[in-house]
Amino acid sequence: MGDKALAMKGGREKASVFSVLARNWSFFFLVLTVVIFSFTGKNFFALNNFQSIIHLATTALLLACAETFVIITGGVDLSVGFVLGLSAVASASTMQLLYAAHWSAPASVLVGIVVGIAASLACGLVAGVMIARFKVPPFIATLGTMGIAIGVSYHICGGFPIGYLPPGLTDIGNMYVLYVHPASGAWSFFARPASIAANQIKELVRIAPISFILIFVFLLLLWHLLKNTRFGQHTYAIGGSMDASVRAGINTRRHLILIYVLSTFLAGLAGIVDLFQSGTGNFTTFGAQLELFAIAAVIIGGASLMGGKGRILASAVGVLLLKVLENGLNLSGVQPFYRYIAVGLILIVAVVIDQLFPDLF
Amino acid sequence: MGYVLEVRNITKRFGGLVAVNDVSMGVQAGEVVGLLGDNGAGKSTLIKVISGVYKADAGKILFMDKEVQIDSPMDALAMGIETIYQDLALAENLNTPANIFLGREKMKKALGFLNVLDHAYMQKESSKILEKLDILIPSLRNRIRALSGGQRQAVAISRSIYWDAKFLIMDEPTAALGVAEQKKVISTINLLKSHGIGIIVISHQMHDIFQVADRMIIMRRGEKVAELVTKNTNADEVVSLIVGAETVTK
Amino acid sequence: MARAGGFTTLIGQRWAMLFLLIELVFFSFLGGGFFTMNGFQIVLFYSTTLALLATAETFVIVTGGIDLSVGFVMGFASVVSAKLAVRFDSLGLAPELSILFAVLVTLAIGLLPGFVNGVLVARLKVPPFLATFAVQGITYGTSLIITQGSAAINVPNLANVIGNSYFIHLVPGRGIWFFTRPEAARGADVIDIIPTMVVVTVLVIAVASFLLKRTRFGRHTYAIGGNIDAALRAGINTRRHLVVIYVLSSLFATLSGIIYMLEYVSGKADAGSSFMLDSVVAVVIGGASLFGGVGTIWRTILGVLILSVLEMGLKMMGVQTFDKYIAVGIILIFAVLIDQFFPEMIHKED
Amino acid sequence: MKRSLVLVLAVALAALMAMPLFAGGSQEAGKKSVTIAFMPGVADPFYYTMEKGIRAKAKALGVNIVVGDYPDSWGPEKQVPNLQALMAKGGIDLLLIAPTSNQALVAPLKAISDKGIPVITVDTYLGDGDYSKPSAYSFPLAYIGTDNKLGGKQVAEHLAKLIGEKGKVYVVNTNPDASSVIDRGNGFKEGIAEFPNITLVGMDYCMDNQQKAMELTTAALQKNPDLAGIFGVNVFSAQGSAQAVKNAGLAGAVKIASWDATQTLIDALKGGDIDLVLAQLPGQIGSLGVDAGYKYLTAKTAPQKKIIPGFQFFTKDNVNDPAMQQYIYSK
Repeated sequence: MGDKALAMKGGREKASVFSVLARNWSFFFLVLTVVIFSFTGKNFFALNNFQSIIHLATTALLLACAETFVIITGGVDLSVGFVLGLSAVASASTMQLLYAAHWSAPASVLVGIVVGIAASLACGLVAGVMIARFKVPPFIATLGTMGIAIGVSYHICGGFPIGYLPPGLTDIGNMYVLYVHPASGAWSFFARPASIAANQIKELVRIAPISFILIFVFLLLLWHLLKNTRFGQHTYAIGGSMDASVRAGINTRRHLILIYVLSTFLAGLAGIVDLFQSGTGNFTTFGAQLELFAIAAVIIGGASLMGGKGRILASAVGVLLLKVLENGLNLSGVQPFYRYIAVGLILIVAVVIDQLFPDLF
Repeated sequence: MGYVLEVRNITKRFGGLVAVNDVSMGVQAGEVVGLLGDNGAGKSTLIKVISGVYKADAGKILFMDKEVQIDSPMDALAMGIETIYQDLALAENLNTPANIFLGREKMKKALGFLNVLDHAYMQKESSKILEKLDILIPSLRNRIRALSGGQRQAVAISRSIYWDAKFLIMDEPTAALGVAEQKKVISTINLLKSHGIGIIVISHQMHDIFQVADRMIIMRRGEKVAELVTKNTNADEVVSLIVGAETVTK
Repeated sequence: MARAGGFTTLIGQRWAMLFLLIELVFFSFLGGGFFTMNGFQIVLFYSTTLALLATAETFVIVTGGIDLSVGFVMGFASVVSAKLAVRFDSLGLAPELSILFAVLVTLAIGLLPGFVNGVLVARLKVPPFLATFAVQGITYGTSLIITQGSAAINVPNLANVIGNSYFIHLVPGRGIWFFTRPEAARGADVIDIIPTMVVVTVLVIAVASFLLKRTRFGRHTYAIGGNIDAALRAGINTRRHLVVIYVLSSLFATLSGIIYMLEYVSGKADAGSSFMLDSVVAVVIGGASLFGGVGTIWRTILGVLILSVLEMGLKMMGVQTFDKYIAVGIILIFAVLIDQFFPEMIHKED
Repeated sequence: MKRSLVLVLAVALAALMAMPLFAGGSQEAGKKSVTIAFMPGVADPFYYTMEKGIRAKAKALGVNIVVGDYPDSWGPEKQVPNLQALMAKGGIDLLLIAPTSNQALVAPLKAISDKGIPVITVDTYLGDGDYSKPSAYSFPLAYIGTDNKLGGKQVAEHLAKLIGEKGKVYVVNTNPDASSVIDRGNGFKEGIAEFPNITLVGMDYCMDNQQKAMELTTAALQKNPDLAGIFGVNVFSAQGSAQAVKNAGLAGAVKIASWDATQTLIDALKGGDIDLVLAQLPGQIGSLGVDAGYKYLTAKTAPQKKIIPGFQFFTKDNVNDPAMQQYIYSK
């Protein structure tokens, strides 16, 4: 064992170029796909295409962040996809109710958001307590809360997407930060310049959807949380060795509960984002497999289901890789069904690379 | 008198089974006591009582001559009673400084308001303590996974020492190590001894115990059957005590 | 051992059986039409898919792995067998032969996903969760491409005759028929007893149970799940064994897909998607550990029955559609909690 | 002790399983009025609205209604167990069902029909939907449902007018496995083919996922920035594509036709996000089903083999018309 460990250590110092490549292979792969699709995809290489890829990936990014924390601790959260739906449905129905009761739009939206997030946190709390206190395997505990989330959200919406919402949700959710009209030189923040008529909107160059701010802030926050804080350090420690963490005096129970609450918080937030982007409270459909998509992205980002490793930005790259692949294949005229195979193959490549260079990550 | 740690009349039962029966013992500062016994003799249970994993059914624990209550591993750690388990309890996915500071990370203010981990400080302190214990680890940045068994042992010891252990319990410190590494561990224990730390070593390796221990305590079926001074005894006597051929009370 | 609290320990160990019994009694009173022969047969008939997938999953979980691909391998098999049957039929083969050949070829093709899983897990040391997740995507994509997304249809009607037949048909006052339903006037009182596919499933499960319980292969499977290093040192070819385990898992899933094709006279890429998680759940309710080394086919089947009786019972009771998810979620957590508490009571005493 | 408990449990289980053999057959007694069962296709607004129509008509006629468990997704493996659970309740005189597969449902429905319970298929059908000539699937009394193909064709005609009979159009479909939406797509294709200056640039499947529909439409707009019209074949596809068009800053420039008059789509129409909504008449389909079943059971009058209620188009001009409000779906 000692010899092997020494050999690996030696390998690390020698193979630094390899290590950088292997450690960030998903990133390089992303760059490669972008280059390839720029040639094959019609209008793929365009500012607004990249903007919309990321804009539409907001919810997936949030779910992947959630899953990153959980997976680093060595767990898995199967409930995130349906917690997203629960949050969207709960907040939408609250907004609908309050708005119909003549509350002001901002007030009903605000209360709706709070209700949606609260419902999500409840799921995480239940799962977290099950896992941390009663040692229920995360797979089962979150499968349980997933069932409860499904049941409750269908109770709330009865299988109907929830409409009648306060106006302007989608305007906020899909707004851009900067609008420029090259022809007239007019520009403004957060709304089209007053001099530009609605039908001229096509001539506008719109830069940075508002979701970019959200993504940027959250990626930064979560990156900081994981990288620079005690909370993050303990998250890795728990994933590395639960035993060591307990003996080092980490309150692992509380920590795990917090992890699952954080996970469902992010899932709940994704539900709110979905509500703002789509304008209706949609429950999650069964074929969506949002949680599996998020887990896949995190793994592509180099995390291990055994726990102990994973990085927020790498998970984000994982999401973008899958989304770019989907978008690029579509714009290149490839049938949607091939996407499943492509994703499967890429996953295998990811894990085999991970296995070949286990200590480089 | 003069013990760093003393236990008096400790009894621990599991259901009908008496795992530790009325055991008393003590360890002085700068002394190494070897705890010996066959499997199931109650060694592990006794040290788990001391390190706070189990709560004794009867008896008391004195630390620095004061009676103390140890209800959890945290209590023991807070007093300066550190345990190095056979599995070392290291987070293999983290590097050396992260493990030494695990649970007690040093923070600093970044940008004047953000509380962040002070990696530089922890790295510096870690190399200091390793130097103090005369331990060489190629790169502190390497994850524990990439270290050898002896190096891991060293990290675990450094962690205890850094956090001011006054009393150290080592469970099979030399098991699963190569010969050279075993020697290194023995010399580290001797170094610790010279720093005035009280140590209990559990080991099946009779040879090692004879090398480091000042005294030996032998347990059988939950009872303390003998307490010997190392230089006054020999391996045959110890073995016969362990397997129960004769009972010596001294 | 366990003198005091012997009874609670016993309940702890046998809670699954007790729970099933409670369910049966409960639904017999409250589930409309549950407490009839037909009611029971329906429950059995619709638990065949889950039972086969859970059997597949049991082998894998006992080794400490997990197979997320079973659901889509099932769909893949249904699509492939349906397409093949149509193809052979169009070549002018007799329906019997078309279906027979389709089934045989599908069984052979169905080994493939398992083989890939096995090689990834055993040779390339890919975590089972990921390897099988990737293979899930590949099989799903392939089935979608084969069918262009829709169902594979136009299977010879003989499939339906086989898939939906019963072992015994009884017409009171007229006699008894085996396998084929007698021509009877509409509305006549034909009593159908024991669906053939249930018999097939029971046979397959019996073989699986024998394999796991009574053979050296089974012993080795537990050994690998208990401690793969120890198994390796004991001279077990763990790599080959793991490959065989995943191939076996795929085989059971393929069988399940073929049964789907026979029952529904069509193939569907996502036919098994909703059973994927349920199959793991059934194994866990049956007391297996996701860390490996524990679990038996018989207890898995108990888990399957608990789930299907619950589901069908709630449906017959007319409980609102999605409440069943809440019920299953709660029972699942309850199941694991009991499993967590009772072993602890037992272990602490030795 | 363990062994004995197992034995007791096994005996109890066996006894319980055997009892129904003796207990069977006592179900039928004491039933007077007619009972009709309804087995919906999937949990969605369309079938909930149909159930509402069924219940209203049943109340008027004094018919009992039992509704099966709504399958949580589309497919025979979901629907058939629910159907069997529904039928196991017993005491059912007639079945209204929306089969989720035109082939997989033939066998189970035939068995039900053979037991003497007549079947009427609503919304979707068995085989090719033609029960008038003898075939393996001609046993149902009738098929009652929208002519999806005709609907698709008419949507195409309306959309063509909206875009000035020239340009590119795109379809967001839901699921290649559901006959109803496939017919809509095919009808639309046929309808569009009659306009030589309009080209259909593609048809994608969003699998009933609005987010997915949004992504697909965004990509389609990226490929064809000069898209003139989009047909979203159901609620989710229409909503998703409307939002994508809006995000692309093309609201108003791209005309959107949709299917199924849910309140959300009607609101979107009022808000100018979409331009056309085809309303099927699920309530009326249900009500016609109950009516036909009731007449068959009580007066032995066989219904027509195919009953096709029409549909309504909502546009900006008539959306506030009080007479139209009855066509909006509701639970």
